[in-house]
Amino acid sequence: MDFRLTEDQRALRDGMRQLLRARFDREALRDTVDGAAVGSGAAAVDGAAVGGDAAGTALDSGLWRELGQAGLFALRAPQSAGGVGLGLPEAVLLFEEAGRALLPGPLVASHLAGSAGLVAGAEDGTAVVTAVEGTGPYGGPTPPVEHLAAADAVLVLDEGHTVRVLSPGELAARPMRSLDPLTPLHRVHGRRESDSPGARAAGGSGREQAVGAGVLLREAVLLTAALQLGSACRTLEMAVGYARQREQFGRPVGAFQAVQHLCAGMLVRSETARSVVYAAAVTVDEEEISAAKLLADTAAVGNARDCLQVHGGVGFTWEADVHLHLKRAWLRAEQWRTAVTSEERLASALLCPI
Amino acid sequence: MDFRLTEDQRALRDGMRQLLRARFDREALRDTVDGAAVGSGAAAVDGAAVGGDAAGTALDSGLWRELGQAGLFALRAPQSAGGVGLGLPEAVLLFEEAGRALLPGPLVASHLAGSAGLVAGAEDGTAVVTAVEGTGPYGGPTPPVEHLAAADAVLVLDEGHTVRVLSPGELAARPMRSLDPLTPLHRVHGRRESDSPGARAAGGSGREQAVGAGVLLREAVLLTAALQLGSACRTLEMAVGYARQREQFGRPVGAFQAVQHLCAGMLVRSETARSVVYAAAVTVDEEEISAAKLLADTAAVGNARDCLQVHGGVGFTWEADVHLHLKRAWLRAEQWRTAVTSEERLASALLCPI
Amino acid sequence: MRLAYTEEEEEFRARLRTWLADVLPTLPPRPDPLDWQARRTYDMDWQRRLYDAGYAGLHWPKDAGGQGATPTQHLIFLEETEAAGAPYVGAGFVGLLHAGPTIAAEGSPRQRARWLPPILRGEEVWCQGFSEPDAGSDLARLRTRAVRDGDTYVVTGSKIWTSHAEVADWCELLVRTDPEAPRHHGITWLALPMDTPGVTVRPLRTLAGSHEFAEVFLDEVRVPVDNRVGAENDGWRVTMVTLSFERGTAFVGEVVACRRTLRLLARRARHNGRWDDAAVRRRLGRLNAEFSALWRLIQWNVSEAAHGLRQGGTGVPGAGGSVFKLRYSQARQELYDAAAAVLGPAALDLAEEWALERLSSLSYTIAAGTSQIQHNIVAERILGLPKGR
Amino acid sequence: MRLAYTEEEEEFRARLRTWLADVLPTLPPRPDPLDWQARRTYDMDWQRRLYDAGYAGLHWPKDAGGQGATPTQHLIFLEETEAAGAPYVGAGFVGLLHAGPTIAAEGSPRQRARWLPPILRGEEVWCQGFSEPDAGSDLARLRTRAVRDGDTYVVTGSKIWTSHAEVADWCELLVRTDPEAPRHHGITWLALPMDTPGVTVRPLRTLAGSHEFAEVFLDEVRVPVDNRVGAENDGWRVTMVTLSFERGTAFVGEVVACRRTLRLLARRARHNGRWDDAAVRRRLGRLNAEFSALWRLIQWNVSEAAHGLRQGGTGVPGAGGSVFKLRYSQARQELYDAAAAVLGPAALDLAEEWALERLSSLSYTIAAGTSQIQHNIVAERILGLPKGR
Repeated sequence: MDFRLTEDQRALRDGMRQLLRARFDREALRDTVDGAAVGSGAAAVDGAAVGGDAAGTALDSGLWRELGQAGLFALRAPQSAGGVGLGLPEAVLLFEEAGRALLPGPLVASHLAGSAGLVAGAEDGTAVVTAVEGTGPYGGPTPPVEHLAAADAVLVLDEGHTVRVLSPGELAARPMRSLDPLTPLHRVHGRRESDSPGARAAGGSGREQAVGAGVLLREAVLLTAALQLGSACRTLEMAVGYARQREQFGRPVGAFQAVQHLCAGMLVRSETARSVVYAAAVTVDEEEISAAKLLADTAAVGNARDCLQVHGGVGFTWEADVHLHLKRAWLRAEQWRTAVTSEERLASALLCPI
Repeated sequence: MDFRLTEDQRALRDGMRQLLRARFDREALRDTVDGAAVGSGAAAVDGAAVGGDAAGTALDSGLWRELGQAGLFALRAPQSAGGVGLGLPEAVLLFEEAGRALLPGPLVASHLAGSAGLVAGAEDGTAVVTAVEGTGPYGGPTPPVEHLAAADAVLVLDEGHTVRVLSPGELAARPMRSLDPLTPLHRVHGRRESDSPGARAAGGSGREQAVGAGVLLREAVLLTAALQLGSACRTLEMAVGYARQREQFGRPVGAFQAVQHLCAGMLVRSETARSVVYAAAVTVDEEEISAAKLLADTAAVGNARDCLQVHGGVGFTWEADVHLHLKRAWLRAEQWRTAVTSEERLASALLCPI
Repeated sequence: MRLAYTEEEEEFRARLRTWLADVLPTLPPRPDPLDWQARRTYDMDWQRRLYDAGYAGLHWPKDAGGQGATPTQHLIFLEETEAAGAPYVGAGFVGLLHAGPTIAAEGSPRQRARWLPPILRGEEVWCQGFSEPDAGSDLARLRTRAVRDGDTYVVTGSKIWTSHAEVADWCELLVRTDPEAPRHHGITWLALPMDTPGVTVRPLRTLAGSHEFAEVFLDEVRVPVDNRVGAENDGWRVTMVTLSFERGTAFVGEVVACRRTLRLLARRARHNGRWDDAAVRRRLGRLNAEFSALWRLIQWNVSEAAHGLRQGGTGVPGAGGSVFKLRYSQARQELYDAAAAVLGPAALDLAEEWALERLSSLSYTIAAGTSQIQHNIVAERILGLPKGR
Repeated sequence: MRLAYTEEEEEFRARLRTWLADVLPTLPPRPDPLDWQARRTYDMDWQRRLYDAGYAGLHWPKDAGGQGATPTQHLIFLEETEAAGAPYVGAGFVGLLHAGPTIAAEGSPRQRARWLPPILRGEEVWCQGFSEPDAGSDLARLRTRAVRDGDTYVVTGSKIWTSHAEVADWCELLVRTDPEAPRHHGITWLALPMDTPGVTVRPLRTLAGSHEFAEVFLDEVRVPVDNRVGAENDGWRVTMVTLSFERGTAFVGEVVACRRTLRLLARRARHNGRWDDAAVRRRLGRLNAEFSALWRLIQWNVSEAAHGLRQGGTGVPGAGGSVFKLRYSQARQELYDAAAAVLGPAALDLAEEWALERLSSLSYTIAAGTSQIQHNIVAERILGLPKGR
């Protein structure tokens, strides 16, 4: 038993961090926000329903292809199928970096499609793939679909069914005014009957293999937890950096116990989440994946809020990045297994014989 | 509208505080604990089920009569019936003081019996009265009965029924190892059929008036909230006193932000609870009484815990009074409307048309 | 302990209700929130109607042109206007609640005559220039400098979090006139005409995407010494006087609104099925208790303020104010978190009013003294704990 | 990231399981918790069996008579003994986990030969004299004085929170030998024979009503200079060495036990109907996540410690240790609060094991460094924030 990352894993993670630093640094992030904000800013105030999509996609297709070339989407496809042949633990490390950088786009769905060979072009980033989840936690509406307008294909993941792949046009969907300026969202109402060419079975792009949605759903939950973990780590770094530098009452605010304790609490949240996210990547255990998502959601949301509190008024401005992390964290908490579902599953597991 | 206490109310409260200082100071409190602890201390460790009662009642009948003479029990009985003729707001003030002093005994039931003239002798403290509540929050077992062995009569309060008065011997009950060393508890199983002389109707001591349990239940909830409020205030005082005096790292621990914030949070809890407890005493509104109990429970338990944390290791000893407050607060949170019931009622009230 | 209102107070309430019922249907349509000029016009129109009906400056002293109402009447006014859905004070906020009362208390007769009537009649808009990017909770860091040059001050610096700066006629400005003085000494209060050369207003976008605030940049702006209220270097004390005018009523309207939101939330939950979840239901139940208590806490603070005033005091809410602020900022955030739990995925849609308000609620533990600072104040000033370091 | 155990580790586990299955049924009945002598006998008997089976001093270095096991083997040992319901280390705790490792690392050959074998064989009991009433988190306030008189130290003062003092043969004692030295300097480590004249033991009752701890009063107690481990005034460093021996395994047994408790609680809730309350159910579900994560955090800390040892380091858990401690003390209290929610009125009955454990859990945010101090440590030492004041 050795929990630590291997040298290869470290190198992989560092490589991703470098790639993102080079291709999606803070300036690129803010440029993307400014591009997307033209529409959603107005949308937030006036009455017109203008989604981020309508104001120009937030997706940079060049960057998407670079991510594809770097192996982010084909990471777990076997080398024989042109993939990288790595496993979930490695995918989790890369997604943590993506979460840290606030990388926009339907990363989870594209990775699932690329690694399972479900959509041609997903593996190298020439196709963008998004997904629709099954029913919500109360048997209610499904969570919204992200980046629908930019997507070339949509995975339909419903527990207990095989995966279906639709073209975006097949969905009857209405744009929402997305909370997250970097993630355009659509509310899905159902299938569009008129011009529907019929759902293609899973294993499009020629291959006929049927894939159960259950496996992919679990992976989606875990990878989303990894994104949340990365965000929680980043907001902690931001809080610590600010607390070191911002002075009030003649010293850095980080010298005040109240601020120190907020920051320490953030570290406790992120490191606790990390331990179970990494473990779940190895065990791929249903119960542990629920724990990973639950604690990573809590860490991402809690750390973003505390980061905002440490930043004070500055954190409340659009120009600070804190709100982008908080909004994405809120969004991801509603996607791919909510707290209600995770807690119920974790409760039921307690009654199973060991 | 004037929320502040009147001068008469202040005088009444101050009088009670003085009485308790004279007759039930810290030394008396600890003597009572030591007396009761002979049995329960052993009980906490070995296997024998020895309740506090078996080891000698924690009730001082002399003190009880003095409380009766001071009008605590007959406070709300009309002057024409030999009572003091005051109202619930005044009762709340006295009960707050009793909670502050950690006064043991079935204060609520005795006050209800004395003020409504249900048990002869209750009004002047020559009779001790306890009570059984109706069903628990899940329709489950009733909360335990306190001071059963010391009681001369037992009120049975069941929502939707009239009050019944039993003699203690009529209850089939088993002693518990009470968490609170100053409050012996019995678990009630039902009525004892063999030697039961039948329940006397409400309005014993000759008067025949039937009293609905609903009114008395509401009053019991409110007065228990007042006891909790008093305890919350006292633990705050204890924490502040200790934080001022205890030194670590060359200065009083109260100069550390972490301790300051604990104490400030305690004040916020107790003052918020106070506002609604006092208001509920005036309005006697069902919804507001639930709010009063809920917030007073939270304040009493939360403040006792924080007081313990401020005291550090000292707070963990039997010799410190903190644990007595915490245990009593936990007990009272289970009595007379639990948080589950209060929250459900307060939720339902939101759906009522205004 | 008397929660019932007096006959006089009930009469005041009844009169107000009648007037509101008459006037509200005659109001023009609400302006576009992005159109500052239209908002100013709308808010000033409402102020003029209040003035004509005898409600302008309700809590101002009579000798300043106000109505000299008691804190309880002010409470009733705020409760009833919120409940009736009347316009909020809006662009009149700083003039009526901060700058005006300051001038009324500390201004010269000429200053009072010049500035107070236009505020009451809804003719002039004020904004507030107190906060600075570098001086959050710590006024020692206030850096906007004013250098005396004959009978003017030359002011250079910048202010932040200024509401309605785009349409304000005046700015109540705190400037540093003595850079050597410690902490809050060496600060002076000035009334700055917003059309003075050198004043630049730049909208400040918040995380909610709105432009409710602006930054104000001051580049060698010349302000007549006559515009100074109070003595030079005494601006902090002058400013503090303002606070007394809220008399515990600062959040009346908001708490009334929160309680309405809570009831609407329960209905929404009932409608979308989340009501069947005991955890969601009880969370709303607990919030009901929270906001009941906060309402009572307001009544208490107002009672204390009224009593203080009758005793010739300032009516500044003491302990109660900080206790309320700490609990309320927490409860408001919990309310909108609960709203998100009720909304589910719909909470991700900014077209949902509550989704947007959830974002705004994030400022409550920060603005007007972070919760951290408030805890310190409570610990040191109310509980008497030794000064933290 | 390799969560599977190696073949060697699995063999170790299998051997241990076999041995436990053989030996546990042969143990004498558990002693009365109030009978200290019987407890000592029972615990020492268990230690002797461990010794005979080759498990004594599992994590001690071989040259100190231990087994030189890896941290992972130690983790497995603690996990398996807890899971099997084997006795806890009990009266052997201080000898095996604190005093022994200290002597092994810092003692002279003669000291090691005198003190280590009786600890491993279950013949001598040690207790710990570190804490003092006035020195909680702040060692600068350690006041038990030792004055050199020829070849003895004369020790006067008092110690608190000493477990097993009633039946201990030795006490590892921290005394102040230089009253002028700042903070943790000027402290010396002594081995005190508990039968020395002037030593008085008084049981200390906790809020749980138990007597697990004692106070030890020292009145001009004479301790030979030969009993000093390490140099005079170097006791703090000597003591710190001890910590390295836990290597992240300190709470293995407790977390295993908490996870079992959680499953039992779920069954209890199912049985008494509280399981139908979604709020109770989900609270248990969240605690399941908490304790899964804490278990993984332990494995991680142990992995880091093992790696550190292999690199020639101390194996002291760094960041992970404080993070674990903070989260665990919180989670343990939440576990027993949840237990109370499941038990309902039964939580008021101390005959319920969980009601009593709820009381004990209150010490977790206080003992061995309050959560406040732990937060400071994390902020300053791990996050590198400026030193708080």
